[in-house]
Amino acid sequence: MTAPSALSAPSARNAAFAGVLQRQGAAVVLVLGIVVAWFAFPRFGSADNLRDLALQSSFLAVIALGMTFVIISGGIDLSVGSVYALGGVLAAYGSRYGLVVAILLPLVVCSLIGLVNGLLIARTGMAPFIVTLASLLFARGLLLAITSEGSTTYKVDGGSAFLQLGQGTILGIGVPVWIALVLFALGGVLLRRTRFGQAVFALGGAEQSAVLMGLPVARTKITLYTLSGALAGVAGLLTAAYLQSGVTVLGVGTELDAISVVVIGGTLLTGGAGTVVGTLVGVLLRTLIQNVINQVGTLDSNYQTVVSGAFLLVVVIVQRLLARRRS
Amino acid sequence: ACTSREETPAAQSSGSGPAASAASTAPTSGGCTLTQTGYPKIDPKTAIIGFSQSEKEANPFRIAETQSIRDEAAKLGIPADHLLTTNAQSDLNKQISDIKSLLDRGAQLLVVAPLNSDGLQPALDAAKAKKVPVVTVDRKVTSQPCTDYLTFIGSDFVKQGQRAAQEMARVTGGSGKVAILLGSSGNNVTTDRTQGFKDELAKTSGLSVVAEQTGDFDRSKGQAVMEQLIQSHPDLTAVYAENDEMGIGAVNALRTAGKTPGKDVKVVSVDGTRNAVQLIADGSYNAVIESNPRFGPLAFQTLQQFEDGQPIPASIVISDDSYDETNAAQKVGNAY
Amino acid sequence: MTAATDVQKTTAPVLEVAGVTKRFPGTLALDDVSFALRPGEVHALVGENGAGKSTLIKVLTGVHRPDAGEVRHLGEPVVFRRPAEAQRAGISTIYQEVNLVPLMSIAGNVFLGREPRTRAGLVDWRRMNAEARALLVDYGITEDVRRPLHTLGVGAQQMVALARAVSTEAKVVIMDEPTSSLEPREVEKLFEVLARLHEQGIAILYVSHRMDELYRVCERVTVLRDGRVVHSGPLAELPRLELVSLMLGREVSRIREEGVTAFGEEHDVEREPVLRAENLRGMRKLRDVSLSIRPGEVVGLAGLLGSGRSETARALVGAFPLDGGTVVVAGKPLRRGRVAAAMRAGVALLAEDRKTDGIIPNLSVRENIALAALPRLSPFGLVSKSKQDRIVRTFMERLRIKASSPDQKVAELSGGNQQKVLLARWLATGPRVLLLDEPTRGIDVGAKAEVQALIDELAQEGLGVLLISSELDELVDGADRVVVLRDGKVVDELTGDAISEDNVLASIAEGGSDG
Amino acid sequence: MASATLTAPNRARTAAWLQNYGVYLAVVVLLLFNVVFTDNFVSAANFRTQLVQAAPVCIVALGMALVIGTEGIDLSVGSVMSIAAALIPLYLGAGPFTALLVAVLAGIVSGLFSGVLVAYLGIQPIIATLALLVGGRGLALVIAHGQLVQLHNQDFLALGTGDVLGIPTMVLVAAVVAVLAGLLVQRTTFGRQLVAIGGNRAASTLAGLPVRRVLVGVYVVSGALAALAGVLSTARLGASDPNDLGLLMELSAITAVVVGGTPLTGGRVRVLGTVFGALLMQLVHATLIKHDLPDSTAQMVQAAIIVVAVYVARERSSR
Ligand SMILES: Nc1ncnc2c1ncn2[C@@H]1O[C@H](COP(=O)(O)OP(=O)(O)OP(=O)(O)O)[C@@H](O)[C@H]1O
Ligand SMILES: Nc1ncnc2c1ncn2[C@@H]1O[C@H](COP(=O)(O)OP(=O)(O)OP(=O)(O)O)[C@@H](O)[C@H]1O
Ligand SMILES: [Mg+2]
Ligand SMILES: [Mg+2]
Repeated sequence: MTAPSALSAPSARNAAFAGVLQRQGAAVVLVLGIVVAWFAFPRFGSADNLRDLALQSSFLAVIALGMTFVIISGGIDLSVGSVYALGGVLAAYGSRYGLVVAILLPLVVCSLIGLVNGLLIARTGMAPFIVTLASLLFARGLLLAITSEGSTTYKVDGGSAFLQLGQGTILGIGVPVWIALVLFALGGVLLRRTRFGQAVFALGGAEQSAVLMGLPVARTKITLYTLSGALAGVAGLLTAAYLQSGVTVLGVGTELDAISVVVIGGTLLTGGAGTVVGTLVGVLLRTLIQNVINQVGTLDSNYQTVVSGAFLLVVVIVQRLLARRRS
Repeated sequence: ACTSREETPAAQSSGSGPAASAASTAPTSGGCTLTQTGYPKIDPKTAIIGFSQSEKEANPFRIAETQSIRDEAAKLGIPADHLLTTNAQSDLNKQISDIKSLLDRGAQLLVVAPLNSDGLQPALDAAKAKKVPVVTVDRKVTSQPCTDYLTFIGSDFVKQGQRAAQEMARVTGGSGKVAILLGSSGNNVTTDRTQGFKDELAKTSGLSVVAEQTGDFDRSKGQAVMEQLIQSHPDLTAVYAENDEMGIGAVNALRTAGKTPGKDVKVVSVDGTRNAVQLIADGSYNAVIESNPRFGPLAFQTLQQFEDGQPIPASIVISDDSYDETNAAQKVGNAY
Repeated sequence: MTAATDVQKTTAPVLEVAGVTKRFPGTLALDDVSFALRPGEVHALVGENGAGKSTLIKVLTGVHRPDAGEVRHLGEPVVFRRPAEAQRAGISTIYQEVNLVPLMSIAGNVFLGREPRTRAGLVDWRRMNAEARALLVDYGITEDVRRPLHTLGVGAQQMVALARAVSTEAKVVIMDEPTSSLEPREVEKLFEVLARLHEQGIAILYVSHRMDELYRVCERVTVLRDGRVVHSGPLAELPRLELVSLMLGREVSRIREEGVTAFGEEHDVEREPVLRAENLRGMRKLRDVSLSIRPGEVVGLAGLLGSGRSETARALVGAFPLDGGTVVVAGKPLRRGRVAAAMRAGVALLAEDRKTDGIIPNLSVRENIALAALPRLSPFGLVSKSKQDRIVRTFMERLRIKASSPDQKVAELSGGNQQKVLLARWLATGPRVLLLDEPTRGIDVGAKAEVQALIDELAQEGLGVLLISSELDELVDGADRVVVLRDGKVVDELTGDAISEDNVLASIAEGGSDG
Repeated sequence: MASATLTAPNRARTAAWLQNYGVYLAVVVLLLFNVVFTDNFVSAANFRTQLVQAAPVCIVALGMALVIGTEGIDLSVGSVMSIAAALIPLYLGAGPFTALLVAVLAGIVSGLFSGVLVAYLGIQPIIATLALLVGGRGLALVIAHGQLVQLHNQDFLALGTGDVLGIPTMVLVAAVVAVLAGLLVQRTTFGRQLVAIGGNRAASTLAGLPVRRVLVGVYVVSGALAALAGVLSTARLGASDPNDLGLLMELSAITAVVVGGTPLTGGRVRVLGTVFGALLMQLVHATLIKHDLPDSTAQMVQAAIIVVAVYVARERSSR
């Protein structure tokens, strides 16, 4: 075995390097982008703007965190946009019964939707894409039902402690940002340092093997989707606290945003590899692009989506080429 | 296509356009003044003005709205680089960050077309913190006027619904079966236009609503839904569409089904786009209640008045015209 | 292996099935099977491809649920609903196809699902890596355990799977063809492990098609044929020929003497090479490979696992990226990196891993056979059903492919029959050169002899054949010439009488007379 | 246990039958339901409406089915429809045929774009086509200056509203596309190869199949069909409406394909199933509207129907 290992050492290092590049590619782009924006736009580097970027990123970040887990496991969750909106409405509705209800109600309901997703996916073998597509519809329908077809918007009382979750600041930085950071830290530990996390990787890498290796595949899947639902609910409740109301028009297309930031962050859509830090980078990149478009300020609104689409493409292509060159 | 876009503002900026008139519902107690807010005095003509649009400029209303703001700014001699614009692409969170970034880039006066009545509070708070007055146009926000924002300029959507119902009663002669093509679910405009319409329609006992289905403010969905309704309610005599696009879709559907829109089945909608008004003139449509998008002149006028120290009412209702068979042919030039 | 033999007879079975029947759409895979595994014994489970061995194992471990009959563990009836439950009951299994997670680290694979944890309940990577390293040394794996598993060779992966299975403190270890992708040295390692387990009184169920192995390590044998148990008893008392006869259900007299392959005499090879490869280099796996294949010649390719045999074969058909070198077929150089071009030139590769690189699992036997020849069977791009059927029928008969019909999904066939389907796919393209990468791996003795005879026959018909096999006797018997690879370089070439197991082994080890 | 084993094969057979024929059964059941419970359902005009409305989804779904057969997905179809719509008024001056040709050409180019990203750069289909989903509609609006354009060319409008031998042109086109798709999948090398590639891409590469070419071809077909659907819908609408045309079409099409029994894991394409999947979703829509259910209920009912339909049609692993 000495000869092969002599052969293999550099190739392993190469593979690792490619992996790093693929993941850190987005980080490199992010840093470059920030540097360019810093010099090109005098207002970009202001503390206010940066604080704002962080705050704006935090909601999508929380949703994308759940999506990261799901995608690493080889699945996908299209329901997060609707569940996010539903979570917001439920939080605003619950806030009239106090802080605890405002937090628990969306958490419980959104987790339940995730749980049902997970059960259907794990126990019946239906494709995650289609199951969560159905619950995208379901959650939106439920939202409309509890707001009498969207005509009622529940408001959060001005004095409610619940508002602090969205509008409060700690050390000058918004509470949602802190919450997102804590969740990401926990998510990182969960993914890298627990058996559950290892099972998630195994599931995405080779599901059949995971079954034969005796992993609790069904339980892991159910937990995953529940987690994703719950995190979308958390994002929803933070948003409700931030906006002081349960806005009904929220979250349309958010699932696609979440998927693209996860992928930009270097998580393989085929599953089996990925990091939560990458996702964070992906979210920040997206926010950066939006901010830069605003700073430029002269872009026709129709061009803006063209630019976003092109940007997504460029990042993915660059990642791909880097990974290929190195392997 | 390009010419129609330029025609419209020209027609109204001549002064005789419908936007110039405003029936203000000023509270008797005088309204909001500069001293009351404690904001610094700024000259709108030299100030940096931010405009936050909510949706892509991809429908007549939004196109006319943005254009009206730009034209008025140009007319007042405000340099182009003093008018900052953003577009939230129908994403509420983005609109908040848009407004904050406008503030960050030094906007001293803000005109905002809110995506939603609720949920802009953080952006308004940010403006308040920087002592920047905010005028919201076209959609009222549910925050406090004068403290959270300066004033609202726009239509009363409930009223539009009521006026549509009155038109409906008129064109149907007070009896018949009505279908409603609703706007997008969850949207306040939909809610208000439905509520106003239904409440008012209830006063006419001969009219009953037999179906209300969403057409998402979209012509093709309006058409598809209408086609279904024509089949399942052959006795349908009227349609109320919550925007012109769905109304035009309904006209398409009626034509395909071999019915004569405007005669067999009456069509009433809200908006005032050129295509719909033209249909009235052609006899295939019955009435359109205008929802006036030309906020530019009023918005700048209001800001000027505010900076001049005059009291500003909590809401300024822009006057909405209406089009029917009697005036459509002459007024089609006013439509956007 | 004698330490435990005296214990075993007296004790009750640790794992047992009684009257188990398992039906798949179109096949009765197990038919009223009863069988017992006693503590401490090494029990061979043998039978032809498709006899039901893997199915029985899957029933034992909760992958499949039987349609009738029951599984007993320590005398008690049990229903394992999932492999996890069987594992918890102390039954550890190495399935036929390597079932690990390729993107995950080696250590991660060994400890997946039972990672050592710190006091805080978090995965203790440092301990895990250290333990994995210590554990794997015993299996001859000295690579960095933090590397992704897929960077290991198939054989090494199999060893990892073995290490994983054995390290779970199981009472029963089931191995479904563990040696099929191991090289001789690794097989020895495996036997050492087996002996150790045996000493610890662990029961072992062992499936293999290799007779030598069975007689070396097993005490008892159960023979399955067409889903039924046809014999069960001590192995030593059973002559090899008889065992083969039981498996195949044919008279002893009709079965060739065991140990000799079905290859015939050497072939007549004097003509110009049909394929000539010069100085192939690429991806650090191939450093300098030159070889030629003449029509009607069987060229053996020998080497250790990881020496670059598979890469060479892949490079010849353009499926392995090359940095340099040329492949010339019938006088014309091939365009690099184009499998289709190689195929048109008449070079066909039967890939090593039939699951990932061979079968299209959801398509029928018919379509799998016709796949590569499709353009030829389809004037104007329209598939001609009749032409397709003719070809398919011909090859199903010629290769004796056992399927309920040409329309059966290929995934439902046994491993050996899948292999024959793939062989048929290539023969249907009418190739000039056939590259066979481990063509008899995982194939039962009967089918193996058939495949070998077929290779012989094809060579006689003028086909050039490149044969890669880890079974030296197959290589020695079958090849007219043996090219030996080491570290991606051709180090020796043996012809004529020089081809013997000893010489090949010497070449592999020392780099040959001239190297 | 004993009774379970007795009924097991029976249940398995029923399940297998449902898996293959469930979507047809569902369409029949829903039709019967409507015949009994929906007023004015049984009329030629009504069936005509349902078929006409289902036609564009059906056309797009057929292209989508091919893409899904290769284990891919095409999220860009809605945006491609909108690009097609945006181009029509620009070329209608040169005649309806030219406009149609240009629009379909644009669809082909879009498909080529996605296909090259997927096949040659190895970018995952969902992301490659997501980029076009995001950017494509913007592009269409840029082309159209964000404007809806009323169309007046009668020949062109006839594509959407006209008849051929009493059959609406749109339905006829959809039927022809379905037949061609069926032939393509069952009877051509291209079709068999695409299924093989979806079934096992590595093996197909080693079997010498022109994998990349087939993949590009599949996205091109999907793009062209989406553009065709965009043209037909535009003709029916009487206006080019790039802002709204084809919104969420990708989800409707995918739903139709999956409800029709084509697994998202590739390796299989069910053409007739896809057609019936589109019909089923159309009927569900119609039923909900005709019974005047509010949007909230309608969305939840649709969700339930999708889950049930896919549950029945799912690939079962025997164990
Ligand atoms: N999942 C399945 N679906 C349908 N048929 C199956 C399935 N698994 C196995 N079979 C069939 O059951 C029979 C027994 O297969 P099994 O894999 O147990 O054979 P085996 O003895 O392990 O053969 P080999 O030596 O080739 O591995 C075969 O005819 C096979 O086609
Ligand atoms: N030094 C090495 N370290 C890790 N993996 C290796 C090394 N060399 C080869 N491999 C992997 O081992 C597998 C088999 O190697 P290769 O094909 O080169 O050997 P081979 O001689 O064909 O062996 P086999 O008989 O298993 O086919 C390949 O998948 C290759 O990626
Ligand atoms: Mg087997
Ligand atoms: Mg090999």
